[in-house]
Amino acid sequence: MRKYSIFALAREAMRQHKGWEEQWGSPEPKSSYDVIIIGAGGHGLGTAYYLAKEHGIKNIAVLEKSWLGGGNTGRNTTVIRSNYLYDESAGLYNHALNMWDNLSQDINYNVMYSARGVMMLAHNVHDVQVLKRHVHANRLNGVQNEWLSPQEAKEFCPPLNISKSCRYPIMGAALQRKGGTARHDAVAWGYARAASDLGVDIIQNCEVTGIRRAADGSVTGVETGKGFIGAKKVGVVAAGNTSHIMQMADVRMPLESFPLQALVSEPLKPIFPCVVMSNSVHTYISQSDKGELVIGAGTDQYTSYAPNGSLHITNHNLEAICELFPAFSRVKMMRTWAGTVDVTPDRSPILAKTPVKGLYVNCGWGTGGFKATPGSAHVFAHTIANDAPHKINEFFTLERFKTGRLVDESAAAAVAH
Amino acid sequence: MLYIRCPYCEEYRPEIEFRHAGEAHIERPTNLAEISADDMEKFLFIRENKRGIIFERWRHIHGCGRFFNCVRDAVTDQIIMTYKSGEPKPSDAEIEKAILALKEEQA
Amino acid sequence: MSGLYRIAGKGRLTPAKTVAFSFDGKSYTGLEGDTLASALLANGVVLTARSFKYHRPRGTMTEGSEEPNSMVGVRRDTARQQPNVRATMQEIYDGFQAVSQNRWPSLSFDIGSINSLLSPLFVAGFYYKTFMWPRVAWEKIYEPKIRAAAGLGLSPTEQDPDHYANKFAYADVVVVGGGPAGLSAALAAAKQGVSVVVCDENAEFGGALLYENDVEIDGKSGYDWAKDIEAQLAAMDNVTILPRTTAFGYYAHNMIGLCERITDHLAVPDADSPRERLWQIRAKKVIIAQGAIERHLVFANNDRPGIMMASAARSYLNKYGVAVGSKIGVYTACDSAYAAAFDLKEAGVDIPVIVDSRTDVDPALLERARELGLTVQTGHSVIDTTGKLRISGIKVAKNGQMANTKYDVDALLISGGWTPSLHLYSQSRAKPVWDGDVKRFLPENPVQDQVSVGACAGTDDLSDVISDAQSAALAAAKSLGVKKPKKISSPKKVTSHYGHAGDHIGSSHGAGADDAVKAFVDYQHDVVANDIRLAVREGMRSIEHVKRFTTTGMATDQGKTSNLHGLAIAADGLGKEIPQVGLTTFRSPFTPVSFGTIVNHGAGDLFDPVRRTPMHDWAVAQGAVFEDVGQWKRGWYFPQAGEDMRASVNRECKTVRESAGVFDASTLGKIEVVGPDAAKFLDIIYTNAWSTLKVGRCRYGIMTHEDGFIFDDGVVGRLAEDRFHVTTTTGGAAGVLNHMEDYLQTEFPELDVWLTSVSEQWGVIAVQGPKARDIIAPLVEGIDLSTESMPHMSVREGTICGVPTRLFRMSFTGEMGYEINVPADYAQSVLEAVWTNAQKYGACAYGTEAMHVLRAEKGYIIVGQETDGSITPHDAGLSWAVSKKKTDFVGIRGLMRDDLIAEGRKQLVGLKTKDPKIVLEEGAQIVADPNQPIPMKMLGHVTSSYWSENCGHSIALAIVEGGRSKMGDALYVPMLDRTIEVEVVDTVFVDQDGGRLNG
Amino acid sequence: MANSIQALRNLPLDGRLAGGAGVSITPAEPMSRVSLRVKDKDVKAIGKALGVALPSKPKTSNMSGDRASAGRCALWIGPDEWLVLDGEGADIAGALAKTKAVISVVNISHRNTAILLEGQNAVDVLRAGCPQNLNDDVFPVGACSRTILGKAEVVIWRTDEQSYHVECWRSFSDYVFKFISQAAKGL
Ligand SMILES: Cc1cc2nc3c(=O)[nH]c(=O)nc-3n(C[C@H](O)[C@H](O)[C@H](O)COP(=O)(O)OP(=O)(O)OC[C@H]3O[C@@H](n4cnc5c(N)ncnc54)[C@H](O)[C@@H]3O)c2cc1C
Ligand SMILES: NC(=O)c1ccc[n+]([C@@H]2O[C@H](COP(=O)([O-])OP(=O)(O)OC[C@H]3O[C@@H](n4cnc5c(N)ncnc54)[C@H](O)[C@@H]3O)[C@@H](O)[C@H]2O)c1
Ligand SMILES: Cc1cc2nc3c(=O)[nH]c(=O)nc-3n(C[C@H](O)[C@H](O)[C@H](O)COP(=O)(O)O)c2cc1C
Ligand SMILES: [Zn+2]
Repeated sequence: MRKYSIFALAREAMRQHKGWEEQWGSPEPKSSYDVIIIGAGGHGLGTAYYLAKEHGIKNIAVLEKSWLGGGNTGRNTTVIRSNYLYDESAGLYNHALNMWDNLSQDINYNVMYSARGVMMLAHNVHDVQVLKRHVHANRLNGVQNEWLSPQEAKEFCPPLNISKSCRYPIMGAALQRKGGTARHDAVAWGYARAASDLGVDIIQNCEVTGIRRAADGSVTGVETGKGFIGAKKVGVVAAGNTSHIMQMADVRMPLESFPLQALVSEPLKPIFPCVVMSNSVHTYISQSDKGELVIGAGTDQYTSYAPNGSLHITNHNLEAICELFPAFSRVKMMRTWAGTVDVTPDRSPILAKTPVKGLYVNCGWGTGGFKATPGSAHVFAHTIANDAPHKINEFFTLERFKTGRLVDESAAAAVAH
Repeated sequence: MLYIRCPYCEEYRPEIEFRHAGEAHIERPTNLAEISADDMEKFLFIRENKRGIIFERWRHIHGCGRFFNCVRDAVTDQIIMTYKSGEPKPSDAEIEKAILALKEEQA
Repeated sequence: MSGLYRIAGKGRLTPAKTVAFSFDGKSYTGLEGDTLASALLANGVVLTARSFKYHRPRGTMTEGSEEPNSMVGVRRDTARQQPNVRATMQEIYDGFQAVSQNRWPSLSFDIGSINSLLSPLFVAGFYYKTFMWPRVAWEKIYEPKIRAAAGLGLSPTEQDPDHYANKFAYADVVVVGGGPAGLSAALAAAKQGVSVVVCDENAEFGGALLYENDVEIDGKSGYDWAKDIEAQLAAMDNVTILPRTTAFGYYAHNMIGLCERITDHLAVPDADSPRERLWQIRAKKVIIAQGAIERHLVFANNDRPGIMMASAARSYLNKYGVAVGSKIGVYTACDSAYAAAFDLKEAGVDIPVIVDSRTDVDPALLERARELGLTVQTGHSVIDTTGKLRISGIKVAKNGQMANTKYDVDALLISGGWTPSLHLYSQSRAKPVWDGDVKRFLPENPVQDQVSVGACAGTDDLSDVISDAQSAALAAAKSLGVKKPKKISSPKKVTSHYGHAGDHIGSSHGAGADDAVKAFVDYQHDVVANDIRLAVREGMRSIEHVKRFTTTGMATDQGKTSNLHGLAIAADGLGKEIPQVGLTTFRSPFTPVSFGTIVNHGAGDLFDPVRRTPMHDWAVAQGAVFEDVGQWKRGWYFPQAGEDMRASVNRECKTVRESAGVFDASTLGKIEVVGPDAAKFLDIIYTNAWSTLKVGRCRYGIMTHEDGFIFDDGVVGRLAEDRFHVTTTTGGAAGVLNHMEDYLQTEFPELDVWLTSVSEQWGVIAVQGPKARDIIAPLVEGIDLSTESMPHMSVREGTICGVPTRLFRMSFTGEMGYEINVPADYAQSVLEAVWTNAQKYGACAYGTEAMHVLRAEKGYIIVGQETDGSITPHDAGLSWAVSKKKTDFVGIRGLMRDDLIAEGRKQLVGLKTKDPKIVLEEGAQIVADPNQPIPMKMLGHVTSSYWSENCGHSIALAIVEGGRSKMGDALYVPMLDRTIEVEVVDTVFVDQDGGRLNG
Repeated sequence: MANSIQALRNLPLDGRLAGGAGVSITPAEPMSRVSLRVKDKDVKAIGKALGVALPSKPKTSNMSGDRASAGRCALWIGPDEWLVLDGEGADIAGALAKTKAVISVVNISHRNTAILLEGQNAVDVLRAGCPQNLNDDVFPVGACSRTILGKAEVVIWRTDEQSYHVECWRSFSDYVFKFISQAAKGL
């Protein structure tokens, strides 16, 4: 694979960029693989990459029913942070955060990770208690997170309205400076290119329609739109569609799929320096490198696989934005869209073996899995390769729903994303 | 905003009058205290989450206040029928009939 | 004079009605009815903008909402600054001011255009390939640079002074678009008596007929015919006509979102008038008549100011009387451009050449061109253009050859044919269908109650457009139950001279894969044909990848004029047919919509209801500082002169224990549970038992979900065998009622019991402290307040100050106390009477903070503070409140799950700091060994922590692993700057044996 | 011990007034109100005892007098739920004290308060925040429904061609009044 660099770019500029290779191949599926990953989102592609790179497995396919990166990886608001409360989550998300640092260099693809800081606002005494609990727990877990007074918050993010007269005045904020954003598409493309380079077959437009199992129950391969493909191991990394796929192996999941919306404004000159999230007022916002305000909303209340979302959800979301940033009332929304997110009862992911031999699942990231992409892919690859979890993901099992040993970030009144 | 027929109000009403209440027809065991860990997990957490026709509960919370059930296509969001809580789960045939009727209505 | 390029006798504006406006600080004169674009063109101002990436000089391309280039900032005053306004849609008024965007220092001299020189580097997706080395440079240099270059317009920075409105509406038929199709459909439907809403995004109805001068319908000009229909519609009661109203979204279950622009075109808007109104219309039938959008042609340097769509130029001439140049070339692949050339020629404008890339052109057109003395070059293409800030010439070559002829022009009209607008059709989740014969995607498979008519449905012939629209309306009326539809007469004679045949999709001659030229596909985002080819070469085989890699179609125009070209070039690169590659997804909004409009009434005061208790004014009079608890305003503390929060709270806490305090507890949720099975029902809902509770007594109860975790608590009083008064937490009120209704309606419908929220029926005055009885006694009638008759945890009905009361003897402070429930409207008055008595005993008013301290001194939990959704009653030390006898209650099985009965769970304990003066921080974490390395093993956290004036030391509650077995142990709370040693103690700090409760 | 202090009533919207073109907005006088729950079989008898028949068709109401403020009114809220109002402030529960039927009567006279809208544009003011269909054919005179207005739950009752009675909970009345007042501006 040709290395990407400013020199390569300059060289290509002189010949009208005719020399670039395909970033990833488009092979026909082989008859069988050592590992098949279902779902070419960031987590799936990353899993394939680490399986090939760190576990020496060369015979891997990623099957994608549509175009790679077109699932939630391609529709998320790209907030990256790791200041989760519980040890288990902090470990997982911080593993990811540390990986973001060098991801561009590792995969030789600029994913534009931007550590511009993620600030979470407290609007009442309860918010203060909860966010401070996070700040303290994070510090002792080695996760960066600090407490800001309203004035400090305003300095960090000048558009913020810290007047006492607003409906829910800002009483402080928790700031993770290393939090930020990344270019979501580039994450999928970069992993695809790097995986492809290591020999991984990425097969798009190839929907998995069945999971074939041997008499002993173990996985032998998958049925697809392109016929049967054999596999020793299958990793399901299909976000909103996980229940549907696991059902093919008779595994029923503690998941529900909801439409989750986002929108972008028209592009504006730089006005918003960081990421701001508010749990009480229900919104979050950042400004992309192209200039649009990228704004995330909540889910619709009902389960659905239609990635659309309703106008009243947009309304609720923008109310919050205009309350926090009244000047944005005259800014216009340019495009809205939605994804289908898979939500577990405790809002924590499942990264685990399943009761079916050879079948692994990585799901339940709900409204906030983009930030975890490198970490999740990394430990999931470990889990598949070793048929045992990495220390970092050993809590994120399916069994926890039986024992009640939940990692309940939402119950701890944490925020999404 | 969906438009949902409340079987008690006998009328379509806008979604924001309603509160979604999860999957329908998950029975609460009468001997709840005695069920196995597996069954408890199923009862609490395991959901169909089907990519297709689903059964769900709604409450007309800002209307008549009643809980009721709804059959919806989770891919198109089309509502196929709603019925009062306590009424039996409609059969496949009944659902098919309802879908046909809706198609005719639109044509 | 309203501009040199205004042609006398042309257009429909009134020459006498001039308006003064400015652009980039320079003053101009325009006419009433002008858009900014038409007024600038009339004044010969062609350069209006700079492109996004390369800062290329750009001018107006279109005459409508699809405009990709002419985006300006509009300013009414310092707060009313509007970025990214389409000059083509903005009407001007006297005093109107606009500025150009994305340029520095000026539009004609823009430093940013240096990017254009670097464009060989700045190809699609270049940033993914570079800026990675050295690693720190990304954060320090590259990223800040990239970010600084972002954006088009300037964000407003002041609070928006305007307000916005909303309307929920229900209509039988909603018609989107007011061209001949929309107007015909609306009238035909309206005549059947059904309710009709018809909207058009433009200021005037008429659509294409506003500029198609060649149309005649039953002897009237197309324009007059349209005006006539509009007048008929306006006169009908069942019709709502909405000009300047964009249908921006088509949502589930036939809901359409409209944005009505009410004041942006007015010089002096009515102060009361909303700026814009959101309409959320539920339609029984939607008739989409969006029309079609003209495409440009993709050739080298096709973006110079002065290049525009042929139909736009025709529009500027026929609507506004403006010639878009004085020497205008035409380059087309479509018949309709000829009409523009002919109209301009007839108006006296020089048309040096018409270049038609087709070889096979309608002879009638060529004949007419000859009559007018025009040169037509068929089988030729424009392969390049010249000019800096305005086009100055074109190079015309025979197709397939590069040898060319130059023509001097100051404008170039282009047309690559027409794209039916499928935006709303697609938003309704229907799939466009490719028709290979006409090379169009068409709206053939509606999935909601919807039909498309007119140009957006691919109907070309105007009389077909009208009759199709009428039949669609009749069919709609029929399906709405109109039994005997009224006959609608179709026009007898419809003539229009120029059709819309002919098209070119994809790059044109001279802009092929091997041509190193800038042939723009997406103007606003500076995407050229070669960017798309590059994307394909790099393995982007899905059109969705091509879109995201090149950003084509992702600008504010969402690719209205360009998407099909992008698709065709990609398809060509992939060696596939257009339908195999397919369109990207159309999404709402059709054109950008202000946040304010979406928010409408939900701004400012109405963002969220502020709930105040019936005694709020009393608290204000007592100098309360309030805190937000959910939507409620609650008195937080009541400082007296010179007191800060801490001093105030200390005094309040002390006074309550020494004398008494008065507290507004009205926000607590209250539910009246009535019916013979009431106790049975509560037995299910709470973990503890209720059947055993005697009438006149009350009890504290805990509620869990089925998972066994605490979700609410409160005191319940039994008023009669069949009547309970349940209280909930303030925040939990709605959730608890919903939870109870759920169980009652769906799990235990056989029980005879009903639930009614009475949270707001009763104002609640808590009087707590040793003097509580003395304070209230003089006011109470019909209740014996003695402890023998009315002990702790009892409830009585009687009167206070002559009004009915439900009087609870209970305590959340550990003192003897009462909660006086009175009908809300009386609460303030009763409280004033209580307060008058209270003062005699030196009692105080206390707020939520003192309440929190007092209850913590007693070890009482607050749900949501000591608990967080992962705490069982056992964890919270409330095992006594979990019945061991009941065979069922909500949570019974959940509580038995492995992890919930495991050893080492976190448990509620008290903490005392070694240094009694230190008040721990709530949320602080607790460890056994403060010297261990990070990550540390955390045992739990501080849930509540206060200075206790009554104890003379700080107190805290905490959730700690195995806490109850650690009594007396030393633990540590590591803070940023120090480590605090604490001792694990019992949760009760004051009055361990509870003697004070009995007074 | 007896006392001579007699508590006074403070109405939540006392003294408020608003309006716009074609609509006047006023707080209603206090009324007595109960939330009444009755099983199917007892509906007739309870209606008799009340002096106003309990409507059994969804979204309908009955009045004993000719005006809402005059007599007793019963509004269908749910299949076993009625909002009973008495414009004269009479004791509604008292009328039902003797019934043998298993019912629930809960006094909510102070929980709710009402705002009256009057005029040709009254319905358009409501449309600014009420997502329900208020068109004449589906919401005729006499129609009533619990629904939403902006962010508050309300009961809307059409008492005349151009008159609407809007009930809400006491603490939401400030919000509802402000909402209605703003919506009445620049219709
Ligand atoms: C609007 C929105 C905003 C969000 N904001 C944030 C945020 O700010 N920060 C954050 O951290 N997270 C955010 N998230 C969540 C985040 O996007 C996801 O958690 C994450 O991208 C999931 O990645 P994935 O690779 O697991 O799934 P996906 O990217 O969804 O990939 C799953 C893939 O599986 C494929 N697939 C499904 N079924 C099949 C089948 N049968 N056969 C073959 N392939 C199949 C799908 O087509 C898809 O490409 C947001 C999500 C949304 C929708
Ligand atoms: N067949 C073609 O390809 C073609 C091309 C160009 C013009 N025409 C001409 O168009 C006419 C056909 O009539 P028609 O009524 O179908 O089209 P039209 O273009 O006359 O009218 C469509 C109208 O809908 C408006 N509109 C589009 N989207 C909207 C939205 N989201 N919200 C509000 N308004 C919106 C447009 O601004 C326009 O005024 C004929 O006069 C015909 O000559 C046809
Ligand atoms: C962070 C982010 C930024 C985006 N910016 C833009 C944008 O500038 N312009 C645009 O048209 N769409 C933008 N989109 C939305 C995409 O066009 C698209 O709607 C989204 O990927 C979902 O795909 P779909 O609409 O094709 O279903 C953005 C999406 C994301 C996640
Ligand atoms: Zn109902």
